[in-house]
Amino acid sequence: MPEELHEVRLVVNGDAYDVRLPARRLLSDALRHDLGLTGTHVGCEHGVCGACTVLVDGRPTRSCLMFAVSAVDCQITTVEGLTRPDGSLGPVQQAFLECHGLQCGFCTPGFLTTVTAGLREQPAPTEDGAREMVAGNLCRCTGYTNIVRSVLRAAELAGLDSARPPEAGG
Amino acid sequence: MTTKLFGQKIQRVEDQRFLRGDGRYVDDIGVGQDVLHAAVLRSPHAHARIVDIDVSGVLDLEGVHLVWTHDDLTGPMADPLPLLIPHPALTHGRTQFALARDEVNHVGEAIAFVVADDRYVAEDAVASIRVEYDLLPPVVGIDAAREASRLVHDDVPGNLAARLEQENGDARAAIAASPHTLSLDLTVERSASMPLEGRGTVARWDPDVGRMTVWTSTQTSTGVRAAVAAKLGLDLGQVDVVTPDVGGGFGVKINHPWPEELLVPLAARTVGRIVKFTEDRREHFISSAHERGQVHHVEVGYDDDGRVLGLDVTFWHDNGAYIPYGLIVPIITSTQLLGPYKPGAYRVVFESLYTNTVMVTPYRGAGRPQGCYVMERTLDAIADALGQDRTDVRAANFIQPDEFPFDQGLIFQDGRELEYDSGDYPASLAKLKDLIGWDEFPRFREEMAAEGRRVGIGLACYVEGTGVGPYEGAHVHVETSGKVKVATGLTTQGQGHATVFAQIAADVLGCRFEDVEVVTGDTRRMPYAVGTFASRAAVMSGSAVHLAATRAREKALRIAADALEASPDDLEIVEGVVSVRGTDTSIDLGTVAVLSNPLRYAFDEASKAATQFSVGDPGKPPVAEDDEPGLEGRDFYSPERSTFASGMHAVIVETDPDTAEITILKYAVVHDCGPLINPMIVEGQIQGGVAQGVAGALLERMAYDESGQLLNASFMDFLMPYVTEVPARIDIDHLETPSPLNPLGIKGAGEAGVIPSAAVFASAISDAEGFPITAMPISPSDLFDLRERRKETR
Amino acid sequence: MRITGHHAVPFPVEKVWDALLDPAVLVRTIPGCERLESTGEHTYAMTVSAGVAAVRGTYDGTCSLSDLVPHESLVMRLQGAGAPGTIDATVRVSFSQVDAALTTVAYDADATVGGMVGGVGQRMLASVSKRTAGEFFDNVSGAIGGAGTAPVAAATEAAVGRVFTAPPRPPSSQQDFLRGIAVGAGLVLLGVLLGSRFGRRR
Amino acid sequence: MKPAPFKFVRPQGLQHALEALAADPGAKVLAGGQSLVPLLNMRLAAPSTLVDINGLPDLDAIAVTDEGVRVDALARHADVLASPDVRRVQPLVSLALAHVAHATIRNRGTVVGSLVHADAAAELPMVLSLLGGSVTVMSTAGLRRIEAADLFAGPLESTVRHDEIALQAFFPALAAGEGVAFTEVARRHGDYALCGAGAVVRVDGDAVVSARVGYLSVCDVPTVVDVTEAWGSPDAAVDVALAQLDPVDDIHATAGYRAQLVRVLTRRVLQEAYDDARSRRA
Repeated sequence: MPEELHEVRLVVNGDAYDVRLPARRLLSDALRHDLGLTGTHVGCEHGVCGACTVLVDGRPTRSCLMFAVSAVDCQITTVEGLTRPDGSLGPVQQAFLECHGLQCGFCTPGFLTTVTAGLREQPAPTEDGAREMVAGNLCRCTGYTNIVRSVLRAAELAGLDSARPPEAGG
Repeated sequence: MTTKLFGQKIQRVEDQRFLRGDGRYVDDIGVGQDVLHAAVLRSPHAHARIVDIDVSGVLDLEGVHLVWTHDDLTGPMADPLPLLIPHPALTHGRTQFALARDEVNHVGEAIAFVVADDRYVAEDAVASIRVEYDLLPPVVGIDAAREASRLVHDDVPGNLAARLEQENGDARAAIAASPHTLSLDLTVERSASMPLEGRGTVARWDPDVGRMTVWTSTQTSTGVRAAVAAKLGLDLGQVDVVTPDVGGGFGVKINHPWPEELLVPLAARTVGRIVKFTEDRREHFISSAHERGQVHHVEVGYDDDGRVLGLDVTFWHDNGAYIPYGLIVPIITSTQLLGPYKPGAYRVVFESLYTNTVMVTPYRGAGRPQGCYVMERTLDAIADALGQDRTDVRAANFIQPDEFPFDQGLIFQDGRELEYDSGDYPASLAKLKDLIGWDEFPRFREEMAAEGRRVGIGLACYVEGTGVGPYEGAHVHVETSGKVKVATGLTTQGQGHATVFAQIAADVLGCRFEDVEVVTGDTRRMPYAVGTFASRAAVMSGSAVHLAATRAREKALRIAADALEASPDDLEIVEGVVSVRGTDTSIDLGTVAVLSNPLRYAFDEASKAATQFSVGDPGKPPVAEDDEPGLEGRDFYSPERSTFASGMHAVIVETDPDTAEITILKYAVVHDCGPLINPMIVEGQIQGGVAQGVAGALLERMAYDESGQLLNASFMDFLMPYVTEVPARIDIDHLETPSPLNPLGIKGAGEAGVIPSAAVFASAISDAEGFPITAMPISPSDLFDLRERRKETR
Repeated sequence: MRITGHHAVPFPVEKVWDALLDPAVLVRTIPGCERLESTGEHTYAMTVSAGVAAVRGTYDGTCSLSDLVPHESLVMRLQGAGAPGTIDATVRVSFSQVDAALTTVAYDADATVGGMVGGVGQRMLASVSKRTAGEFFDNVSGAIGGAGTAPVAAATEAAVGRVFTAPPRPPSSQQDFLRGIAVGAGLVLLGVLLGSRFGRRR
Repeated sequence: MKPAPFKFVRPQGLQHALEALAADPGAKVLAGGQSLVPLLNMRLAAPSTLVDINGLPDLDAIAVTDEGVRVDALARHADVLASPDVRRVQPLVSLALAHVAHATIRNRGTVVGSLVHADAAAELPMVLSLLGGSVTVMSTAGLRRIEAADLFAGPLESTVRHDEIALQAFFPALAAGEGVAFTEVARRHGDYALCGAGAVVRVDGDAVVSARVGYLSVCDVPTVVDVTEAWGSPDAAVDVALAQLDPVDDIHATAGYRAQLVRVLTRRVLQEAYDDARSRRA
């Protein structure tokens, strides 16, 4: 018997996608394979590594621990949605570039989304605050030193942003 | 040479796509296309005979396209996988089948292969397969393997894959004649590379041109290509292997071919669709590879100054159920154990043993962490016995700066003599003592003790053979647009090759850094290559890029000199423009590229611009006998032997008297990998390596039970560190002792950070606790139990 | 893993022995056992549904009793496989009569829990096994004592092919939440042997 | 690691959800899913129906009164943790929540879901037990309240029936004279603890009227030990506790080490809770 498909509207980075999916399709798989947004990565599928972290209604959420059918009515932001409208890097992305906050890049999207939301809550974190912000994401390459630096730098850049006219903000 | 970019902290060019979510990792290949997905049935048992596999009904499931067991494989696909690196000592090499034939030898071994519409359905199909097993007693752990009352492979007596002995001088006689002797038993448990991205392979067969394209998350695309061709009965020329972005390797992805790297292309050809396999995390734990598990016994003789007169090491290496990657890891332990020291005589024997566990391939450090740990624990024990400062005992045993090249009298992993090219170990030690505050530590310890706190300091030194051969090549192509395309065959897993190789190429060619694009690991662009391992990429491909770019530069200068009617010696290339030094007579590199090809359709501005120049000798053919069209350079770098980087780490730890928790207070690194191409990237490698080392020393282990079940096959229980578990700060200082072996003087840096970790933490925790630590990794629970046992035995 | 332990059953050894050899009793006492089919002398195929809360599975397996020394000892061999994992165990069971109304059953099992649950369910395994064992022995006591079931006079004849099914149970919280977690069935299959701790890593 | 297929119900209202649960004994409620979905992905669990209550209205309240903290089914850990009212009325809830996994998990995971998941290594079941709170559940047959003492039956085993939805949890307020403390030791920040302890100490003047300690990760179920009688001698308090606890070996810690953590953490939380009680009095 073919598996029942559900009509699902996913709103990702402001765009609406209408797809037909089985109930068991994880949000992470739906984003990657059904919507083609492959920036979100899957590292463990049991909620520990954080590579698949996306923003659901602005809050960092493990997309491997959520079904796509449960994500209707939500505003989802993935790493693809973090660049500025003009296509340039957003403040968090720019900070990771400047501080060498990534190596293989696989865990990076989860850090970028997490930090983006984190800086909204805590715009000027201390170094400890920066560590706490990324404490739920695994990185195997960097040893985290430069990720913490990136968070602090991102706070600076975002601060500069907020001093600009609103449309310049990422 | 120009050193404008070399040595600069250049931001990475690859980051633009990674940061935007535009990276292309293997699981991203084919998205949006008509892709089928594979899943694998894996053994739940560590050791069993397969009595029957019932796949009836699997193909009836909606969305299932294919199910294979070993019975379905024919020809070379039905044979065992290759033994990649044979060695005369490897008398009993055994490798697995792509799908298990009669017997499974570890939990996770592949038994059946399913292809379906998506991974969900493929897993449903796998779950519907019934296998009847006849259980066999498993061999788990080095003790059981040595005891050999049970055998992993019936035809391998004693579970012994290999025994290898090397000796320089008469170590046993030297020990017998020594004024002092000690013996130690030292163990290291298993861990694993554990990249955030697991293995994965995608294949597409194009029947129109009879060509297979394979994308795979590997550290060696050329190796996979040769394997796919051989196993599928294709000509090498019919197979392209493309390494997309790779989400970390750390050694595990150097092994090849994995069963899926063959089954996926075969399935793609069979069903005529793109087929993808993406390993999940549990699979990565039980069906990829581990490393580190070794037990060592040391006999050492030394004099009153702590100088080692004779060192005799025997160790047992747990190679798991199969040994496709040969003896690389134990050979490295046995040779690199010596570190920066020169014992009077040295003998080493190892046995490589089969167990019913996941096989072993190199994991960052590749046997060096164990060797460093053995040597450094031994020197700590000598210092302790003599009541001397641990740094003094090191200093007494160092090879001195004027002794290079220094021949250790052994054969290294590459089959060449273990001859160190350069280094300055006393200078490194002086820097390290400064950086960590070695001489101030006793006072700090007293202050802490006054607060009821317990601290310890430790250090460890290592030498790392990097840049092993046999070769790497590079191809540099200046396009008529002036853009420079660099291709090298080894692969990239986050090391920033696209940046550092561009730095090298831009420096040599005098072009703009932004105009250089680097491609790695694509057999269509560079079919001859070895792979990324053994901290060899910068040395091997870096040197090859330097050589190839130099060829392109020479040709550019020759053509430009002709065009500008000047002598090549008077020319310089700056920002992609060749000019006669001190004049405004110039020509763009892109224009030179146009001139290099006698066929010059004016498709672009550079071609039009080129019409003003005239090059070539009208008396000769348009392409001279010793020339080629195009502005390209291709060259290979093949060194006589490895180059030896070195370094020293020190750590100050605090151990909680109540909970036995271990806290890192300070971590210091002195590192010497010769001149740094990009210090930002080198420091990133060190920071990442240290974190992985801390993990290996304090957190990560493979917890097998006696029945061969891996009890912690998830990120919940295999404790990869978060930011909260690694040092907040690592103090790093560099020495830059150049290598005489390559044109850039560089040495490898990729593995360095991880090598001394077990040693340095064992040293510091021993120092804090006042008793020797001889088994690593160590958890708070382990430390507490050690304390209790010492109370009992007192 | 090695699992050892013992449990007191408040009945004379003959009754306990007979009960443990009686498939009609076993099917009722092994927690979650839905079906027990006799496939030969003292060999059975069984279906067990087990789990804790959401962690549930149905397991198919076999159970055989051998080396029977009446009222003294026997060896039980168990195998089972289900979606969450596999179980294989050899259990040495010995009986000793403490007094006319009390028998101690001791067990020494060598068990392997494989598959997914073996690798990720460690945190839950130990405690669940204890519960399941306790439940089994309570069930045995209950069965022998005839609480809610027909009294057990002598071992029910177990002709090959004869199928024993458990009496229907009301869909109560008990059925939902009891018994071995994931391994569940496996551990349940182990029945008698559970109740002690899993050994620590080698 | 992909889940097995299941029927998905996104109920129109609470009644619809309860009916869907009642209709299928293999049905399971999906709230935050932070414990359930990993089990589904690994196919350790394969419910035939998932009833996703996330879309139900008016189930996410956090109501704080002088009596205590009432947390509804869809209130996320993060929201409860962020509530200053919760911290004021029952600080132990906030103290413990800070140790629940990582922030991202707390964004989606629910307090009520964590309670009925009944993991003995989790923080909240112990806190509910220590405070003597309760959970209110509903089925098509109506509402019932389950006291904490009756809620935890075994590892991952609560007494909530399959056809019931846990609608809210209630944590009693800190009483006059009481102080609280919470601490745990985990291998990694955010992991399940090797051992955790919480304490509620009530003082009258400088005298201790009652002292209770709750433990997680030491037994099958969260365990609360009254150490009032042993107050004044930390060793005696530890002995009382260990007599009621049953630490076990696992791959991360030996039983002996867990017992040591019980000793250390018992002393710590009792002292801290005592200090807290006195500081509140002041």
